[in-house]
Amino acid sequence: MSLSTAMRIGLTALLLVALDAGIDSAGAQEVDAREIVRRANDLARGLNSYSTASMQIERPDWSREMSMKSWSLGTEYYLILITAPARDKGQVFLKRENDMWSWVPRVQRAIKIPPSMMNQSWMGSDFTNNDLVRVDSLVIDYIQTVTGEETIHGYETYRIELMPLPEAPVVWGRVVLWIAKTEYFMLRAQYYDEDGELINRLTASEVKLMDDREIPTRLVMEDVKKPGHRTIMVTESVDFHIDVDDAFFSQQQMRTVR
Amino acid sequence: MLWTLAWRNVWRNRRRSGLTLATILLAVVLGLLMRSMQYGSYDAMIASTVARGGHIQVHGEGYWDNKSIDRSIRADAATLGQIMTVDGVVDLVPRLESFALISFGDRTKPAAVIGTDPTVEHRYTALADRVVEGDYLAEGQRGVLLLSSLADYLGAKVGDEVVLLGAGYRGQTAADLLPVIGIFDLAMMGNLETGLAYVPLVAARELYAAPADQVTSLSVMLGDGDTAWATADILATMLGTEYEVMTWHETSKEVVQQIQSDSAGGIFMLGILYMVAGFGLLGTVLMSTMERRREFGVMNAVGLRKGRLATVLFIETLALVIVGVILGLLVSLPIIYWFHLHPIPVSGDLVKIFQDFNVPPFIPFALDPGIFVAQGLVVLVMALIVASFPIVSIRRLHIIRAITGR
Amino acid sequence: MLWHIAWRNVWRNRLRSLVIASAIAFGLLGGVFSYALMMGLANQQIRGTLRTELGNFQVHHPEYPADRDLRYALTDVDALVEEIRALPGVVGVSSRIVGTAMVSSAEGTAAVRIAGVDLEHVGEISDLAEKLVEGEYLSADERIPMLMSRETAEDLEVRLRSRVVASVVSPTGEIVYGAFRVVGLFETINSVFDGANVFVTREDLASLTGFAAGAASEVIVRVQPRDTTLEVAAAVTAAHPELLVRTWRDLSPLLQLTADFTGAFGYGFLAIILTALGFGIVNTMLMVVMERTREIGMLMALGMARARIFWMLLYETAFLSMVGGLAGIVLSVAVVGYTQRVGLNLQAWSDGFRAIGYDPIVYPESSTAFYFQVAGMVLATAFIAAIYPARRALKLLPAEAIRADT
Amino acid sequence: MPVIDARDVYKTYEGNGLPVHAVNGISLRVEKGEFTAVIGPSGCGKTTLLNMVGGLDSITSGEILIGGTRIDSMSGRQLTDFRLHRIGFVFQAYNLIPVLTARENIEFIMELQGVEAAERAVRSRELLEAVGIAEKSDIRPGKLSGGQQQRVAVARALASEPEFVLADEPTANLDSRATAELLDMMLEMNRQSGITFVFATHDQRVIDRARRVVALDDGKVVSDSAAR
Repeated sequence: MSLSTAMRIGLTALLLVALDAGIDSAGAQEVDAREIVRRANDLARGLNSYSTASMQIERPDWSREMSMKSWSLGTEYYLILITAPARDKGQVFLKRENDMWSWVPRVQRAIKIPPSMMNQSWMGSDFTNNDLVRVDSLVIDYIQTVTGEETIHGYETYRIELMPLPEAPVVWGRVVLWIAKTEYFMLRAQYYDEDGELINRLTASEVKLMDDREIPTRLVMEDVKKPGHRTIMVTESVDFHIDVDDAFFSQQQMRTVR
Repeated sequence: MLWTLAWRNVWRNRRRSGLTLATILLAVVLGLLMRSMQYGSYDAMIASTVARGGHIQVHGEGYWDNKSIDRSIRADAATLGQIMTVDGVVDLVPRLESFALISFGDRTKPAAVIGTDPTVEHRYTALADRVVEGDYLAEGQRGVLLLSSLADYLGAKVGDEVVLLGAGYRGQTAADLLPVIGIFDLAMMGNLETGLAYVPLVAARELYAAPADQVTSLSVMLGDGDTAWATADILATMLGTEYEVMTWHETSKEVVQQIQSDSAGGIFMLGILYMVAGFGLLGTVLMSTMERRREFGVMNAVGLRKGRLATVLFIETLALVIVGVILGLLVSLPIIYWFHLHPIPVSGDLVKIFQDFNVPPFIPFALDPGIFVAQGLVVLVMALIVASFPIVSIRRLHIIRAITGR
Repeated sequence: MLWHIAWRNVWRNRLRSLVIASAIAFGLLGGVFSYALMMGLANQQIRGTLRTELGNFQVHHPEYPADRDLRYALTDVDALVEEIRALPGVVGVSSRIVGTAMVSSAEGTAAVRIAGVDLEHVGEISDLAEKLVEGEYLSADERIPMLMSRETAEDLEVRLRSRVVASVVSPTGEIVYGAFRVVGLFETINSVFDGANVFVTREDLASLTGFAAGAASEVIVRVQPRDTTLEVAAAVTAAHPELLVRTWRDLSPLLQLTADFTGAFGYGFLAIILTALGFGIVNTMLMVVMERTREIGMLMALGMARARIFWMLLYETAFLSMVGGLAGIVLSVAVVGYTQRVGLNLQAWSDGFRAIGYDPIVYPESSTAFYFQVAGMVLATAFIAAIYPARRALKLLPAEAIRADT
Repeated sequence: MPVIDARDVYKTYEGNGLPVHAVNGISLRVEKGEFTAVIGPSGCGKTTLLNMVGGLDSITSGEILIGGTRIDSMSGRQLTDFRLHRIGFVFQAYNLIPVLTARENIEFIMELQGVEAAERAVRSRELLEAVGIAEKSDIRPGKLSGGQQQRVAVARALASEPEFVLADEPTANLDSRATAELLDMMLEMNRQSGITFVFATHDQRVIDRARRVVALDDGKVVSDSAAR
């Protein structure tokens, strides 16, 4: 089924990483696992950013590259504008709380994505529409436990295991995150189903200075069960100091944003 | 002379022979009509299955299990030409289909959007006849044909422009604004959770951002449906492993099973009918054997071997049955032929049932020679069984008792 | 006396009588069994669908749409349920919240209808608890339990105890997400139903979607006997003209047609068999007449009225048919009774059967009244069939008849 | 060599649990050219004797030789062929095949023997002339009188050119005139062609004209005119 492999958390991670430059590393003394994840997530909340990125979708027999600009306000609001390739240029995605709209210049219409489409792939990538909508799930839907410390690419990380709360609306049986101890960015995330089988793997690398802070700029989301299926997201620039409020994230804005 | 004897005996008791003939004739006619109707309905089911999917479907490898537009194939003129050279292939129906959101006003519903060649599509599915409002699609036209329930949900009328939005080829955005050319009605089984829409093939490629010549399926139409398996093998070998080639038996397993189960039921009923007719025949044969016991005794006494005597009797019964079968065929043929040409239209609620089974609302009669041959053979086998009873009685014939009538 | 002679005559030629009686017996067995099989299939489908899925009738908000929008709800539904429960003939009433949901696991997503059932009363209207192939029914002891079909579970690659996420559009139009735990897997005779339905508790679905307390989408009512459905439904309509009350016939026209046509088809087949049997009887009796030409002539010569000879032959036919008919009915009762008890396994076509909602294990059924009808039909056939031979006997001239040389 | 040579023949039935000795040690020789009547009251065993001699019935003990060939140990099929080629039968009830004409009834036997069609036609005509009903040759038995039918039966019996003709009560169903004519005809054939006739009869008219009379009672020969 083409709806399979919902990588709904992937983009959460993307956003977390993209936004976590706001972290106050001095405050990271506490090693309570829940606190680490919450802190990373809180960093995303209430922060506004503008970034440019490219996304490469890789499949065994083809690959495709896209460029985009995105604006965000916490995890509740964001706007993504596709800038390349030509066919997709100008397409806008707007997320407001639990709803998502798509604006397509070709048809000059904004369409609300219905529930039945939420698990569909986003722009043909290994992310789903849901990944863009339910971004704070990692904090609120799981019990987090630090289960170890590892060094990845020279960064000291906590290995944090997330077990879903009994009634949390998440499909994963277990999530394991590797979060840098001092910088609080995520370097790896692995998603398992209820039988303990690894389904998705997200890896972050190429930590670079963006705006005023260092963040991993290259994210790779792999579909472990389908070799050769992966999506690579490369952050090209970030401005962590833009001035937007929730009014910016409107259907009107979808039509005019460039 | 034995033949003469057999022949004259048949005519000796005309009324009895006539009744025997009538019994066989009735069995053959009823059996043929029943079977013809059954086969007719199977033909209709298969025809509707084949019309929608072709005798054979060619897809990209793995498409059937995972219907993604990314598993579509290139159906350029060379490929099509190559397929057309295969013996028995008479036509190809290219389709490019995937799911997209269809939106009008503030209503949005996912639907299967099928890109097809309007002319070829109509040739097989008579889609144009299903149009209840507006017009049918024209080749190269930018427009969409909506299923009536979908149009109702959206509140879209002919002439309105609806938005189609979805994932296109290789993850590209599939988006288009197309006018509703027509609204069609199609009786379908199952839920109406998803809608259905047709667009011309070119518009579908544009919508899904698929390259020219790209299709998700090629329905191969054959001159003779019976060659589907063989032709599929040829195509599979010819096209190689990047393609999957499936016959309608594989793509519509439930149709095959429905036909099988219904046919089994029909055969069961025919069995009963023939059993009843067989008993009638047996009664006649036994009577005639008993009546002529004395005659048999004499013939045996004057030197006719029992074996040959039994042969005569056997031939007699068989001759009668063959005549009965032939008469039955002669009577049935015009009836079946008439109904084959003029299928009985069903009325009222039955129309719905027929449509639910995706067949036209007619009681069709099949004119398959196989039915006639099979029925004839079945009756003959029954006759052979019945005709062997006199052989037993001849074997047990006691000459003296037979002659003296004791 | 006439009866006596007739009865003796039946046994004059045992073999012949045995043959025709067997024909009648086995023909009836076949016809009755086919009828019972068809009725079994149809009734199982109807009963199963009513018992598992539809109930006898349902009550909805008048604007309750085909796409099951949660906005249109019945308020104060528990009072309505109790009110309907008080009506005579009602054996079960329960309310449900019904919406459309996407159910996802880590490996897949399925579009389904989600029903939140009232645990206290659901057993009255649905026997789904008996259709479980794994696990347990929903219960208050479980947190967020969900039932899905084995088929859906396989699609989603989930097992018992797995967590799935359902997304539903709430009455206010928001998408809400809820986790559920699969506590049981069911399998009914209808694969379409199986693929399209999941069940949770009414409380869980209400709290997930923010449904108002005491509100529900529908009330399902079960009535016994089935043919009082209309009356009871009419009583509800009368008391609540503002509500939409629809019987299973309205809800499933296909089922209605199955109910209406299966019996007719069964009788039709029986009629065909009886026609064939009639021919056999005519044949046999004609033989009897010819065989006894001399004897009948003698009786006439002795002064026996033609009418009495006519009746004597009719009685003889009647006896013959009664012997066969009785044997056939006894056989049918035995065979139908036995298969009704153990069931007939038609698994070979189970996919095809389940696609159209038939149970692959068939329990043929018939009624005492039906057997009486069959007996009547046999007698009628016998009398009609005896008329021609009896009339032939009457045309004999006594003098010629006596001289006749067999 | 005698045409018929029955030696100490017994025939025992199992009737109602008690053995019935239908033929109780009969020895009988019939030479070629005889015209013999076997007589006796009903149940004396004459029909049984004829049936055994004609290969229609089995024997309990003893030997039967026809033209020097033992027939008592033959299989049913061998006996049938033997009857076809060596014995002619005339029955009380004529027993012609109703669907065949007089001529066809005669030719039927020849055809079974494998005689060519041309020869069959010639011989059947001769035979019909011999029995004096050539003009009825294309009429079916049902349309012939009893005497005529029996003539056809005699012709049929002779059609196979048998060693002898066995006739079981051939005149029982005939009136005096027909009986006389039939007997004349058979005597004529006996005289002219030396055809052997053996009758089972209690018809005095036949007995009167027989050359040899064998009387049976209780399954035994009680007198034999040839023995005198």
